[in-house]
Amino acid sequence: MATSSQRFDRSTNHFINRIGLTVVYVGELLRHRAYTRFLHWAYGIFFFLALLSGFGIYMPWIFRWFTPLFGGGAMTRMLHPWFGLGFVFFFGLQAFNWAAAMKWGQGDTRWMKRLRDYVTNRDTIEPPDVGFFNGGQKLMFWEIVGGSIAYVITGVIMWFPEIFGRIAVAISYVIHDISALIMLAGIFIHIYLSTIGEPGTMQAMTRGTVSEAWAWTHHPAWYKQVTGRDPAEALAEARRTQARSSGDQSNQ
Amino acid sequence: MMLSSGPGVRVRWDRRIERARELGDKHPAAATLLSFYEHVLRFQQDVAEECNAPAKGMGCLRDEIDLGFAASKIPILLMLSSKHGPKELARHAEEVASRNRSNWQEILKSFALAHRGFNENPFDSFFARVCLQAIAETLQFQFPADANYFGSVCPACSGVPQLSILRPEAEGASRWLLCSFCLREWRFRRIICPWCGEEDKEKLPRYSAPECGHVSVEACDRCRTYLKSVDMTIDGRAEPLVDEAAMAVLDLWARDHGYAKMVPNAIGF
Amino acid sequence: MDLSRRSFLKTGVVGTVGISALGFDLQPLQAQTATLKIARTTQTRSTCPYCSVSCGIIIHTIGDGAKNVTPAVVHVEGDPDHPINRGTLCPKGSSLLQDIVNDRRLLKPQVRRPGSDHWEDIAWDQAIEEIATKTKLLRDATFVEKDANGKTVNRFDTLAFAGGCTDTNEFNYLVVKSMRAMGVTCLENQARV
Amino acid sequence: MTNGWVDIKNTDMMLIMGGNPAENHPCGFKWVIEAKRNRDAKIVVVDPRFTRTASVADQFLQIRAGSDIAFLGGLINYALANNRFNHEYLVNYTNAAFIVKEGFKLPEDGLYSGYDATARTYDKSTWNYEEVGAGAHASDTHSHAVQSSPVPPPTLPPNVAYDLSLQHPRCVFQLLKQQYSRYTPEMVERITGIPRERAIKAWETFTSIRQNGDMKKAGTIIYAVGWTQHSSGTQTIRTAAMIQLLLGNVGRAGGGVNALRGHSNIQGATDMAGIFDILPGYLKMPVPADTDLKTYLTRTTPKASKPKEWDSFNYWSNTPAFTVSLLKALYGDAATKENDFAFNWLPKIDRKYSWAEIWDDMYNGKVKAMMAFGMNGVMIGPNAKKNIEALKKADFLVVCEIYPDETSEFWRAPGTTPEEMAKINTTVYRLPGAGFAEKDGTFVNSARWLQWKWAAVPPPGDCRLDQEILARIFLKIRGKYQQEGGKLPDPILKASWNYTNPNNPSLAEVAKELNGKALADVTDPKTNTTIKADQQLPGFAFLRDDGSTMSGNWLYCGSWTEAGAMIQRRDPADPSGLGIHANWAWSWPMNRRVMYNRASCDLNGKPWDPDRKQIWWSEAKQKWAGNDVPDFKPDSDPKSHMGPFIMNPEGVGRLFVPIGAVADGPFPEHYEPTESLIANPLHPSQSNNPIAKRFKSDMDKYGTPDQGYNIICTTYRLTEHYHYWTKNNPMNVQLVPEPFVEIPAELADQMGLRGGEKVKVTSARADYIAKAMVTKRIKPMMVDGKKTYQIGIPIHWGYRGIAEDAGKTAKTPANYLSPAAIDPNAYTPEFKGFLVKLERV
Amino acid sequence: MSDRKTLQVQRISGHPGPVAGAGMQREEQVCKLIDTTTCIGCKACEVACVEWNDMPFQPTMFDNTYQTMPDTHWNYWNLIKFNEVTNEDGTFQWLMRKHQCMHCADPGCLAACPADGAIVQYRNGIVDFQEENCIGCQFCVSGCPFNVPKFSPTTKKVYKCTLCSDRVGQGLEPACIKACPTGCLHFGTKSDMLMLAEKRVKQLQTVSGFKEAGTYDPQTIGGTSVVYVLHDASNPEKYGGLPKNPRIPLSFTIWKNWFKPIGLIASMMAFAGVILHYVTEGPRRPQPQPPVKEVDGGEGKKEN
Repeated sequence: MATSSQRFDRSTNHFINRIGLTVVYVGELLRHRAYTRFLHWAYGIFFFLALLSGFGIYMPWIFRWFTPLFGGGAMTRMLHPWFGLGFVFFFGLQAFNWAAAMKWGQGDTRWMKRLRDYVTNRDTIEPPDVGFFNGGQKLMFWEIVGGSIAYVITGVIMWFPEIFGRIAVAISYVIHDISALIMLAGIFIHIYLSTIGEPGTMQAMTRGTVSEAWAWTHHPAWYKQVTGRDPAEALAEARRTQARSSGDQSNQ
Repeated sequence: MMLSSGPGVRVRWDRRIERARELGDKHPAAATLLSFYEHVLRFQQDVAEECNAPAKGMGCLRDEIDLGFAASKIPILLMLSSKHGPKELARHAEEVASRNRSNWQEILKSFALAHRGFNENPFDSFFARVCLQAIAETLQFQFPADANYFGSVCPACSGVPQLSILRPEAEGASRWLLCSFCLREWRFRRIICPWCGEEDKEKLPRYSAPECGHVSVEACDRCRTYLKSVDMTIDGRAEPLVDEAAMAVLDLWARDHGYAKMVPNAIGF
Repeated sequence: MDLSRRSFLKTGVVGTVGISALGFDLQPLQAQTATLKIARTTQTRSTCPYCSVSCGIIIHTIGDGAKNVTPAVVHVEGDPDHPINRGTLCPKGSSLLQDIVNDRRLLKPQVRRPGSDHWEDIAWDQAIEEIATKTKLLRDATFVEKDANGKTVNRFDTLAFAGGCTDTNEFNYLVVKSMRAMGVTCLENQARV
Repeated sequence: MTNGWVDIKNTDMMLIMGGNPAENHPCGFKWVIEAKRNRDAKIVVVDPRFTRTASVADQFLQIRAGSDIAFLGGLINYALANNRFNHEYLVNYTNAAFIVKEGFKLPEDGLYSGYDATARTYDKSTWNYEEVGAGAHASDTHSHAVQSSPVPPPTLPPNVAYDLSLQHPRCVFQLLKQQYSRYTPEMVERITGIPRERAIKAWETFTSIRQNGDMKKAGTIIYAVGWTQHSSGTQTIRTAAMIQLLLGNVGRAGGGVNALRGHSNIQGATDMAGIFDILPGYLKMPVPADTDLKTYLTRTTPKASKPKEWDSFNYWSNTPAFTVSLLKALYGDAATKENDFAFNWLPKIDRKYSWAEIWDDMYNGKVKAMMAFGMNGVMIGPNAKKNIEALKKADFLVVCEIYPDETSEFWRAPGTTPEEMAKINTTVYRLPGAGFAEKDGTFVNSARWLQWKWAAVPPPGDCRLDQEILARIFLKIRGKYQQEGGKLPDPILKASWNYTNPNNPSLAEVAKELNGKALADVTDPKTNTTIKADQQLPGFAFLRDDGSTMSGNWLYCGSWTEAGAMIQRRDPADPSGLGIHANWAWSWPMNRRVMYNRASCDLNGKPWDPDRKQIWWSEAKQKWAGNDVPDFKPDSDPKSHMGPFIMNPEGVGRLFVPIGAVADGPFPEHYEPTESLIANPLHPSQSNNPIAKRFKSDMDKYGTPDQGYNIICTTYRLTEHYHYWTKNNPMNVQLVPEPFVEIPAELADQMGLRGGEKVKVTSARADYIAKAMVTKRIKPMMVDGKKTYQIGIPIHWGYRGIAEDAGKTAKTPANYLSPAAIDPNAYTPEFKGFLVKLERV
Repeated sequence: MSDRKTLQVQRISGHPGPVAGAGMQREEQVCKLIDTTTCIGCKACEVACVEWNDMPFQPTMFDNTYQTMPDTHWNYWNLIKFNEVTNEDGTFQWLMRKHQCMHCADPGCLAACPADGAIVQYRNGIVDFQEENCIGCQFCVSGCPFNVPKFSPTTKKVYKCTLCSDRVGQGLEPACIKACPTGCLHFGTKSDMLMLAEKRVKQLQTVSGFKEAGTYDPQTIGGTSVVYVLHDASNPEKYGGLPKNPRIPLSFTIWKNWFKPIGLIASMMAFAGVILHYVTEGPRRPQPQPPVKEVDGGEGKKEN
């Protein structure tokens, strides 16, 4: 039976999808609905604020210019927990949203094994079993889920040290920082891959649609599932059309 | 806190010089006074360093002073006064310089033995006081401190007190007097006039002003005399001698209100 | 004071107007004296009223007695000259300022009439008048001039007087004089307990 | 104090018992720490609780409240058994060698000779010295039959039999040995609950300064009301005096018996006789039998009573001079030789009018009105509920206070219903008095220093100075007697009140009057100095009994002389280094700082301890000289063997107190407190003090163990609070905010009590509710085989104050609990050591 | 104690730049000596501290002890701790210890504090909180081995005893020192105070029989500017939680000085890696990519 937040999730889901605009042009596929995108950008912003204010406190003698953004050290320390809570709240909703899609399968372990190839662009197209999300994205999702749980626990401890005592605070101090660092690393990769690393991905989260070529290149199983056509065949057919059109250009 | 052996001679005077400069910046109105006083202090420092001859233990400190040595220092002081001092003082410095050496010794002798540390001519007494103070202070360290002496004249040279100091002690402040002749500090009592012994609190007001913070006027309405008091419980780094001189404004205020000081300090206030 | 007064020649003259004794220009200082906000404080030696160590204290009051400004207590410090406490004070002594300046102090005479459940204000003279009348009535009614054996005893033993432990000696003497004059025998004091 | 505060720094050994100076006299305790730090002095503390004094002590013994005499008796026994005394001091400076009359019986069975069970009094004629040649005829014949005509009270024989070898079976020394032979360590353990080896260790430590009579060191005893507030409190203090005499500590720098008075002017209040049984200067109050001045003087002026060869100054022989001078001060010109110096205007007392008796009389309707100037009767108690009921029966009550107090608001004490309030017909006048900083005058501290203090600010609001209030009331009464006459108006009309401002007498003038002045030229034969009329007298040697001098208090003669106000002197110098400070203010008598300092020298006038020379006999000047004023006849050569105790008729210290100077016996005997757990192990038949007075009113009930009151309770003060004043000061309320009850941890465990829980303490009279402070500082004790617990209650909270008004306390004053049983000599109620029940609220 | 120079900073919390006095040998470290063996717990020093620092009256609760309050508070910096202790040999002691900031040579609070300039250590040993720089993160509360600093809910800042840095700067001694009636508090240079402590300890050992008496100046935090004379220095815990070997929690020292920077660099590696990947491998465009146009001079992108 869905938990209360899931019920809340479903109702807002419909509400936002109704008012959100998702236009799918021909040759595009619907990737993320308005509600997902809304959540993504919500926790994105909160994450970014929490990150900046957190690192302002983390090593202020390096990030001294971060704290003025929030109105000085004390304001930063005061706001940081709320940004963190905002991030965890919206990400929590997204977690329900994507819980199913993010289930870890063998494909993902296999994907992880051939991570080296993925990085070095050796294959032009993802292996056929890459579904809606590939292994890296799932790994990152669960890493963030784990991280936010760590954030909530250690964060609250550090927020009310007089309740939890000195040892708990000392430990949570360390855990909080480690998970932040991991997430920092993760976010770099995430931003890279979703922008310049894999062109055409950005629009998935902005307009909610992706080009079919992108789909069969990066998520063949998902492409097959949505369009019913075989991605490899679609790729070959696209190459053919491309060769024809380039041929016309070269000989003009 | 008795400076029994006292920190080294040089350090003691250095502190006063530093303090004079510091107060000079803080109190522009007294800047000219203090810059001159700085020169005087430097002169006294040199004299003091040179003359730490052991006292021959002949009883009264004033007989111990080597007037010859003192007289030999007068020219330096005269040159210093004419160069840095105010016009009046400069004029007198030249006039004194023209007199012969025995006359200087004469002035010093009359000043030293006068017991009240002052004679009619403010300039002669200035030269004598400044010169003898440095010598007398090094001598007075050799006189033992008597914890039970609460008299109103200096236990070492029976000189007249120049100023009073409130030193922190437990939840209050104990009162010390500083001798105008040999700069010795000795423990005294509170709420009593050092001159006429008046003890009625209504006749012993204490006038202080926020601008002068830790220096205030301890007056006596019976003999109309006053002393300036340096309160070390407010500023622990004060140098009594210099802080008292710096707050010359209080002397003027006191004079306007009919109080008189028993002996002027080194710079004539 | 072994300082012979006659030997003193008071200087009085710090310098003529404008320049000081040594010729310093007084103009800047003169200006400053005009702006000085001088406050006159009086230091009063007193004894802490609490225990019998009799710690010496010095009470600083600000206010020029002449201009009938009621002096205000600004500071209470230990008296370092006092041989017993040498300037130290205990937690009660060092918070004496709160005992002198305390908003719970009774400030006007009050009376509680028989059967009433509240205090009423009363003028001093009225209070003194009533007390004196009641005392005289009581004394005349119950005065014992001679006892059972015919000896003169002059006792007025129906009025009790309870003296406090921080009343001064002189007040206690006035109590003894006035009460014994009236023949009071029930004279007691905190010294008893 | 026989010595003084600063003198404590000279001591080598301290017994602090019946007092808690670290908490109640912190700045005075500095000198105890000074002695500990600079002279390696040892501190032995004996107290029912482990107090802050005990925390810095070398030895602490927890004692059952009310059994002090047993412990001290054991100490005397130990000292005598181990030869811990100096023979020369003992024989020459105490009455150890005097022989006691035939017929005197030691209290083996709890009673001295001459006890009359029905009247509960003693016939003290047997408590006397034996007169030389007494065998031939009994000097004063008297019959044991009930005296119909008043028999003259027994007097001391002028010529006392003595035995310097101290072997005579009836000499005081042997009687002392016999009396305290019963206080064996085992008996002391049974009574006090102190394990015997710890008691012996403490005795050994304290008497170690007098190892085989060596007189170099000095030890002092420091005590406070912990000893006084018992039903045999005076005897406890007598035991301490006897110990110090036995050990030769009296008169020595760092010795003596130092009583820590509780308040700033308690010593002054007793000197000025604000109490019923004396006149200023400790002169006796006249009794109906004193038909005229002469009979009064013969009764109250002692005659010397000493061995023939010795000499005794017997300074009380000047009582006539003191008395007449006092009468001249009280009544001025109206006191003439013809009317016996107005002697008969003084009231004569035929019974006790002490504090507890006054409240008893008011409760029984005899006392109709009360004026309370600075004394909070309802809070002080004892049995404070009875005081409230008593006040309800009074006609009028005048209270002069600076804070709203419990006495002035007895009519709305907690638990008074509106109907009851309507039925209370007492008129209560609450007059706003002046605080300490608003009035000048003299305070006398424990060390007998009279110190003038100056007023700093005028009284606030509509407050008036206390003396002005009193003066206006008295003068208004005088005015009424002038107009309407009345019963014996003369004393009121003629009392000398000629101050410049009668309505507000200047305390300086009163202080001068206390010092006294010559009314006619007076010459002192020895020094043939003459004091002109109207001049202040320099000392009480000038007082005369012919009415040519007057002095409000002979003890203070010399405090405000022609040379000015000695009490205003503030010169801190102390050349001797012994803490004498002779020029700081003035200490009575005659600015003497350590009393009996003649005893600090041996027989030929040489100080026992050359390092601490107080006074010495200077052969050259044929006079006693020294750093302190000699407490002696200045020109009496040591060879004349004049005793150092000039106030005693014997001239020497009293180990044995003859003819009832102390009502309950020449030697202190341990008696159980009024409410006690056990029967007195020494003499079960006579368990309590036979002549300690109890009260019979229906509100005076006394608890017994079988009624369930099986816990001993004591009351005490804290450092952070001063009686009932500082509950109005925010700072002190912050330091200790609420009342509490100190409960031993074992007792709390038994009751399943945790710290902070509310508990109810019930005595036979009332109950007290406060939070429990469970502490390990009070341990259970085995008293005579019974496991006993003691609890302690601080007294500082009533029903008006910052915490009280905020509703944070149960508004039950501590002295609701205390019993109204009083000491036969000092009439002090038994605040420390009564029985209570303890239960959880 | 005429300390000519005003307070000179030696170490600042969370401060990037160089600190003027860093590493300088402290020529005269001030020190407060507390002789717990002659302290009678009279709280005069508590009153003096409250009065000098104008702390507001605050309602306190009875708490089964003579102690004014359970622990120091944000506006109550100096507190006498009362401890009823039964020793192994059965002797009973009522130990009173004046509890306040120990002004450690190597302060845990300063090590833990992330804010720049919130905690300053002067060359004379005083560790002072600068209220305006404090961000209220309470890391110092858990960093302090003596649990002294306290957080104020109203001003959201942390406060503690400043050893009267304002008075010492003016050449006076701290307010609590002057208030002690039995003279068991002393103030001066550390060498003098240690000498005085040694003298008292010798007297305790010989005369008063406290064999274990000693001075408490824990070297595990480099010694402190507040030194105790204890009856029993072998186990100071019985004085109300005075740690025997106070140490800054490991997580602060090692973590803050070593792992934090390394951690940051590690995460920056990801950023570098990403850029490296973009430069070397280039983006992963959806297939088929448009053919690459030949441009003379520029080496062509590797075609895949």
